[in-house]
Amino acid sequence: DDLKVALIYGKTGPLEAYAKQTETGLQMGFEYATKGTMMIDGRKIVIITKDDQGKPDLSKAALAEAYQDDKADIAIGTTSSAAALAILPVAEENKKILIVEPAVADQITGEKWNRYIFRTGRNSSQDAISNAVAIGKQGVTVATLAQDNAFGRDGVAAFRAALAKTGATLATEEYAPANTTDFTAIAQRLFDALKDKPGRKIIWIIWAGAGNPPSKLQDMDPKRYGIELSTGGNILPALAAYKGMPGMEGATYYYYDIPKNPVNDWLVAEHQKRFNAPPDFFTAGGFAAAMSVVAAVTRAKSTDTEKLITAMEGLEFDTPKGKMVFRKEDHQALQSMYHFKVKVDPNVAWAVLEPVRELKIEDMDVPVKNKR
Amino acid sequence: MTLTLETRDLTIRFGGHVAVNDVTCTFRPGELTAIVGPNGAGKTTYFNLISGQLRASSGSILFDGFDITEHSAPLRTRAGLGRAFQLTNLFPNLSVEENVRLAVQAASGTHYDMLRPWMVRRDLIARADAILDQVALGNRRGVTATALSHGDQRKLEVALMIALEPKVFMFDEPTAGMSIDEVPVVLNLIAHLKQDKSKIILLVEHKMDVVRSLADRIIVLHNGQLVADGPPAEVIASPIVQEAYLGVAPGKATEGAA
Amino acid sequence: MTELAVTDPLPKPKRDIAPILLPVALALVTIPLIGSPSTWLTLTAASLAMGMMIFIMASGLTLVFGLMDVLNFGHGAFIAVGAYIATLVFAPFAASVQADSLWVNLAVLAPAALLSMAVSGALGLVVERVLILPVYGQHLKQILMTTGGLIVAEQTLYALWGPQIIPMPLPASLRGSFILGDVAIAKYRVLATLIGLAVFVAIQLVLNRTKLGLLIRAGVENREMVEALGYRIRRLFLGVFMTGSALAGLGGVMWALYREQVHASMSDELTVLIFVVVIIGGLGSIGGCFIGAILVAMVANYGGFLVPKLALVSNILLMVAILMWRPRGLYAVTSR
Amino acid sequence: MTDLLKLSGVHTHIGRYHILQGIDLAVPQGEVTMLLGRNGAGKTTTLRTIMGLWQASSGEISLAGERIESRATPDIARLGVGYVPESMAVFSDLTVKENLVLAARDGPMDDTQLEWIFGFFPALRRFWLSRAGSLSGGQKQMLSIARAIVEPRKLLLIDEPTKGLAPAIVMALIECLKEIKRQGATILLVEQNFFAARELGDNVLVMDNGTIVHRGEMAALASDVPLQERLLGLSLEAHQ
Amino acid sequence: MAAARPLCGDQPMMILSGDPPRSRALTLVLVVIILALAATPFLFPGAKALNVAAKICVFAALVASYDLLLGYTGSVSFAHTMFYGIGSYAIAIALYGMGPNWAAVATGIVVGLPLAALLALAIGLFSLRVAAIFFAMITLAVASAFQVLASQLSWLTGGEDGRSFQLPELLRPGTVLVSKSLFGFEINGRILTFYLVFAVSALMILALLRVVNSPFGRVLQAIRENRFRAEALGFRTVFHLTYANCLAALVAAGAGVLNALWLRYAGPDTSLSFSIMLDILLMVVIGGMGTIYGAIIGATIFILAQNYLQSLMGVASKAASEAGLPLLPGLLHPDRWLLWLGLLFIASVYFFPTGVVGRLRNGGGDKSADASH
Ligand SMILES: Nc1ncnc2c1ncn2[C@@H]1O[C@H](COP(=O)(O)OP(=O)(O)OP(=O)(O)O)[C@@H](O)[C@H]1O
Ligand SMILES: Nc1ncnc2c1ncn2[C@@H]1O[C@H](COP(=O)(O)OP(=O)(O)OP(=O)(O)O)[C@@H](O)[C@H]1O
Ligand SMILES: [Mg+2]
Ligand SMILES: [Mg+2]
Repeated sequence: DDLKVALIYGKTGPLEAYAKQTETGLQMGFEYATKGTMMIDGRKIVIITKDDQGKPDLSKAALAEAYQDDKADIAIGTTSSAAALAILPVAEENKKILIVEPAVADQITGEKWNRYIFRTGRNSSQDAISNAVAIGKQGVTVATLAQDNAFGRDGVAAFRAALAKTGATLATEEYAPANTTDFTAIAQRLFDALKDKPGRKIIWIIWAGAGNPPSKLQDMDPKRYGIELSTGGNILPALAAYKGMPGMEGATYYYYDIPKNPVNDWLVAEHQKRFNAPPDFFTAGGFAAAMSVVAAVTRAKSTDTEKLITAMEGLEFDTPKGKMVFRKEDHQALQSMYHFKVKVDPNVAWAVLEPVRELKIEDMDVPVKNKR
Repeated sequence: MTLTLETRDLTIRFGGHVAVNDVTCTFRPGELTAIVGPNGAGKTTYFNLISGQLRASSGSILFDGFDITEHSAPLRTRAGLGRAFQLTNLFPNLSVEENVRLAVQAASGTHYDMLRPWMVRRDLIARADAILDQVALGNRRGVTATALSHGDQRKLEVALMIALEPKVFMFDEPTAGMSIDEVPVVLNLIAHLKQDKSKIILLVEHKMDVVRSLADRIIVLHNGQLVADGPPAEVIASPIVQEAYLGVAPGKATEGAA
Repeated sequence: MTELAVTDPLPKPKRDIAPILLPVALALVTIPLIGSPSTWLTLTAASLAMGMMIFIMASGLTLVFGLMDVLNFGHGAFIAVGAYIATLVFAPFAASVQADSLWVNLAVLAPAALLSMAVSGALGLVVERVLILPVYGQHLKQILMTTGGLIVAEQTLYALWGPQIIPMPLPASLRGSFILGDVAIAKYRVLATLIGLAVFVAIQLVLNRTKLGLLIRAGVENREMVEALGYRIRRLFLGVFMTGSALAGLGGVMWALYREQVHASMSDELTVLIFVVVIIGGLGSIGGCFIGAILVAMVANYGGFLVPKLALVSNILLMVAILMWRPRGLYAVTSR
Repeated sequence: MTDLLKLSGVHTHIGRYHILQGIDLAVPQGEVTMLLGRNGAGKTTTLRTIMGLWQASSGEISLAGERIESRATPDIARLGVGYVPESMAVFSDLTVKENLVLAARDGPMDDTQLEWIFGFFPALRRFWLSRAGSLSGGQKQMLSIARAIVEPRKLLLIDEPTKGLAPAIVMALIECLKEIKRQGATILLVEQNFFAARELGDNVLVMDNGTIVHRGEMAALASDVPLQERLLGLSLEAHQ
Repeated sequence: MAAARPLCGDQPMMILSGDPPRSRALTLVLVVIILALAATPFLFPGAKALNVAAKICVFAALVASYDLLLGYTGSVSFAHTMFYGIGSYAIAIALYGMGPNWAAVATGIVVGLPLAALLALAIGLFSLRVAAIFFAMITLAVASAFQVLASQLSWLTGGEDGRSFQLPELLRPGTVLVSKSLFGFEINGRILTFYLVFAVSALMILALLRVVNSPFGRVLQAIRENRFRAEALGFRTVFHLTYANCLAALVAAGAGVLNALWLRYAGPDTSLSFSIMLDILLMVVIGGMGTIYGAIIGATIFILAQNYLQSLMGVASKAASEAGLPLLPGLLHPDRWLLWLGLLFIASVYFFPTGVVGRLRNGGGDKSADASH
């Protein structure tokens, strides 16, 4: 019989652009992992897609349907963190594996985790820690700007903890509403907090969605106070806005030109060929999820849930980002992140991220937050 | 003690314009008082002050011995002040019957009853139908109020007030725009109400023949002020009415102006 | 007539300037609170510019909403369409956009803005004919129609341009700020302020120097009677609606340049803000809308600096405060 | 005298109601034609149909030889028709001045014309800058009439203008309309006030149930009590 | 022409408060919907069908409560989802905090419903001060502020992520009440929950039907038509409107409770978002405003479309592209289903100005349509 993999994602609605990337990545990942046959152990891989519009209730319904009505063996999803958190209990009720991709909330592999949950996507802590490791040094003073919600506050908390270990000092934390459009006031506060500090001064920004605060801050000319900006990576369309900030440093989850490995080479070439564009953040994520499924089923030689769990705990698998490992404790895939520096190339529509160094799994101390 | 309605130094200002100016007057039951005066004299405004659509700038209104100056319009209606409007003011998309039924319901004190279906109150429906027959609208029950011709709307307006069973009736030009064969219907109705000597009836009317045939007393408003008060014959003959209102030189016959 | 008759005209009612003083007072009060004059100036200048951008987007809505009594929940669609059209113009002229000369930049910017206005105006024509015409005077149906229209427009944009965010780089010469001592005033904001002022003055002139404003207000109250006086009110309403749409298109270009990105549902973040401004201003009052927009921006900026937590609900608080003071908004044009 | 306005076989439906059931009438140039009838007879509907505010479902309407039954209201108004609706329809958000500014379609208001109007309706001068919505009932009626006569019109359709007016103003209105007639305008006037009708009318049409049941000279009707009783349900003299 | 007066003597009709569907077609449609809903667990087994049916029940009640405001008092409120959300959150927070027991359910209800009513009272009193036309926008602004608040108080509400929780033992899917061997159908806690939702929704709708057909309900209509006149008749419209607002809020919160129980989750997207508000609006209008019955029909049509339109479109799109038709495959692509939703908004105004109920009542050959509507 077929091996049914359900993909739950926010294909329509605000997260449409992300969801499309995940789907492409997943498809290509299976192709790559099965060498184009779409077969594992003689079973044909069938992908069932379900749109949850990024809404938790629809997401719950979709996952229940996938497990019960469509008899999916493994589910992957979903785009929105809120939706992903809502569907965790559904996996538990149905006693089926759910691979979370690309939702980032820490709680998924933290307090809301259950043993059926694995995650190939990075979590907020990984993002924040990689950035802290990239920019933190003795003598550096950092101020943070984040969205005033759980995402921003958790991110800053993880960043703060990681930064402390690097010897840098944290001057202030500023939070602005997620729907802020005018950053003048908050920028003034940040400048006031930093301008009289000695040494290297950095404003680190963690912001998801619209708003583009780095560019707004840049326009207010922080250089006159010797202040630099830093932020994490983003999807390619959003990188266009980084063009105004040449030389900016930070750490990113993925940028197609950085990882050097055969999987990524294939992905970039093939994606370019098919879509005339390089792969993006969530393409890599979807790809990794597919790779993990194939690796898991191959190792477990079955889709029985218990066997899969045993096989997947500690499982190592290849992805466009190199090797990932499902950590035994919380099923979070540990993975490399990339310290980058922005370069402007007039021939590229977005800002190019040049690698500074790869932050390997060992470089980052990602805390385990769940209770087993 | 008999029912009285009294205004004391009642005044309202709109910006620099004093629409009702220090009007002191007492109305007694069994007496139909006609209020006349030129356009813009303040008649309708005076009614609005009494029935609570407007708040007085100064002065007070006493009804049945109580000071009601600060009461809201619904409270005054409940106290027994009934009002028909000069510019027709109905529930446009409800049926004629429903318009009246609502007024009957209000009079019966059924305001917040949400436990019974309205149809169970057949008494209310029957009373509404009776009133419609009284104003000769019985055959138009199911029509929506907007579809009535102007004259019929005026009658419905009157019907609403009657349905309220008030102690004070305030008619504001009830026959304006009504065709001559219909006018008697309303006049007879008012005459009929007059027979109940416990009611106070106030009537604003520009048709002098109507005023003459119904009024026991006339008061004249002019520029917001009360300028004359007395028996009809006397007031109509006074120079101020002749000149400022009827528009004829003093001494001339009044027959011309209808 | 008798001596009792008074016929001299009543005096003209006094001009109401309290709302104009409001932003001024607000600005003055915050000086000591903020302390540093340079910070205060930076914030104030930023607020004015932000206010102008909001004004441009809200003015179309207040015209349509206040004067024609049409609740256009689809206003945001015109904003998005305007922005997308501008990207079309920008794409082939990317080099000119990135050239470091103000005049070269403006030579692309101005036609882009005009084209956006033309296209969103034309779209306004279609929308008025198809969606608004059957439902004049019926608020609920207007809400449904225009909401439906908004969804359709957004989805069509998705279908045509795809779901991804399209970057809209700010022309090189408009990047950065004028730095005067410690005061930073973003260059783009100066341009926005100028355009906002121009729009304001133009609308005021047209409404006050012609019968247009009167006609529209009269038409809202009694369309039949205006027609019976010999005016082709339908055409006029169409014109107003198209103007409102075109202004939204202009606002869309301005906003897209400010955010440096374009997205089909980019107006979602603006809807409540724009409504708040329109309410604060009083229905249909361009002057009120202008002051309202500045107030909203000021409260956001001063509030954001002094008490950042407040920024979350500053709009709502401002609205409640204004409505407590004037239940019909700053300038109540109509008694509806 | 030629007929300025002619209706023949006009039927009007409102929703599913058949209101006008074949109206034939003619309004002679330069004269005042009265349209009388009981409440609900269809007088207002007739005026509205002429104005194009209701669409005639069949029949012909011609104004000065031009067919107008399928024209839009603004076009009919531009042919020189002034209309005073039954409901007065003043623009209550606008001031008295602004109401008149709009009514003067073809340009700025003529001061002498205004003074002439103020002579009849002094209240309009006093409330010149006040909201029309705050006027008294009678004052609104005055404004509505003033709107129709602020510029010269070929044909005036006036629906119950004396309703709510004080006797002195009724007199003034009668004078005013007489003067307008002298200036050459044609008037079709719906009126319940028989005194005014008798003073002003040259011709009379009586309607009942959506048809014209009588046409003739006003003077003839005024002196024929039995005819009045038959047509209008009541003797006018008895009522007055 | 005599007024149409529905028979009111026969007692069975009194459960419908003397306001029967008044059209044979409409009656038929309603009966089919209600029977289908009642029999869903047996007729259409599977997670999806049951979900859809439960959602229809919850929304029918929610939409009916909105109809009380929109159809009967004429006020357009955008804060209705806020009350719905309060009900949802109250249950979610109680069960999350106190654990999966009945005391928590009771606490949620006892706290949530009065809270919703109180808030409705506050909004009502505030908006009475301001111009009526602002009501829609003020409620919109208040609702958006509430949304911000809900996402800010994340220690209580779970922020953007919302709260997932467990139900009391009896209602859990794992609880088997009647095993499959008995009837060939398994009756478990989930199905019991479904019938709970069904029954409570039905009760709320019947209660609303009673309210709108009571003398009180008729006054609401009068206020909608002419508030000024209603005051002059002696009705204190402020109280009437406030009561109506509070009642609608109560029922909405009740629907929220049911929704949270069914989903075992409450969060901003599921219960507070503006798009749900629009869905509600559309359901009222499709069904027919001011009829209450319209709520049932509107909710059914809309939710069926929402859940099956996408897959239907997929089929249609494929068929169209195989048939080689131009353009159509793109427009019918499942991702574009929102486009069709938008068109539905527009079409409903064009073709169903009085809603399905209005259509069926007038077009169904039933001439006794109430002239007062
Ligand atoms: N809300 C208001 N604002 C300003 N002025 C007002 C207002 N209401 C009434 N007025 C003025 O007060 C005066 C009195 O108006 P009122 O309606 O009482 O007159 P009236 O005696 O009833 O006249 P009519 O016989 O024409 O109906 C009028 O001149 C009117 O313009
Ligand atoms: N909008 C409408 N819908 C349905 N019927 C209407 C509508 N308007 C008027 N009618 C009906 O048409 C008939 C004629 O009305 P119309 O207003 O023309 O009468 P009228 O002669 O002007 O009466 P009045 O002297 O009372 O003003 C009346 O029976 C009326 O009920
Ligand atoms: Mg009056
Ligand atoms: Mg009439």
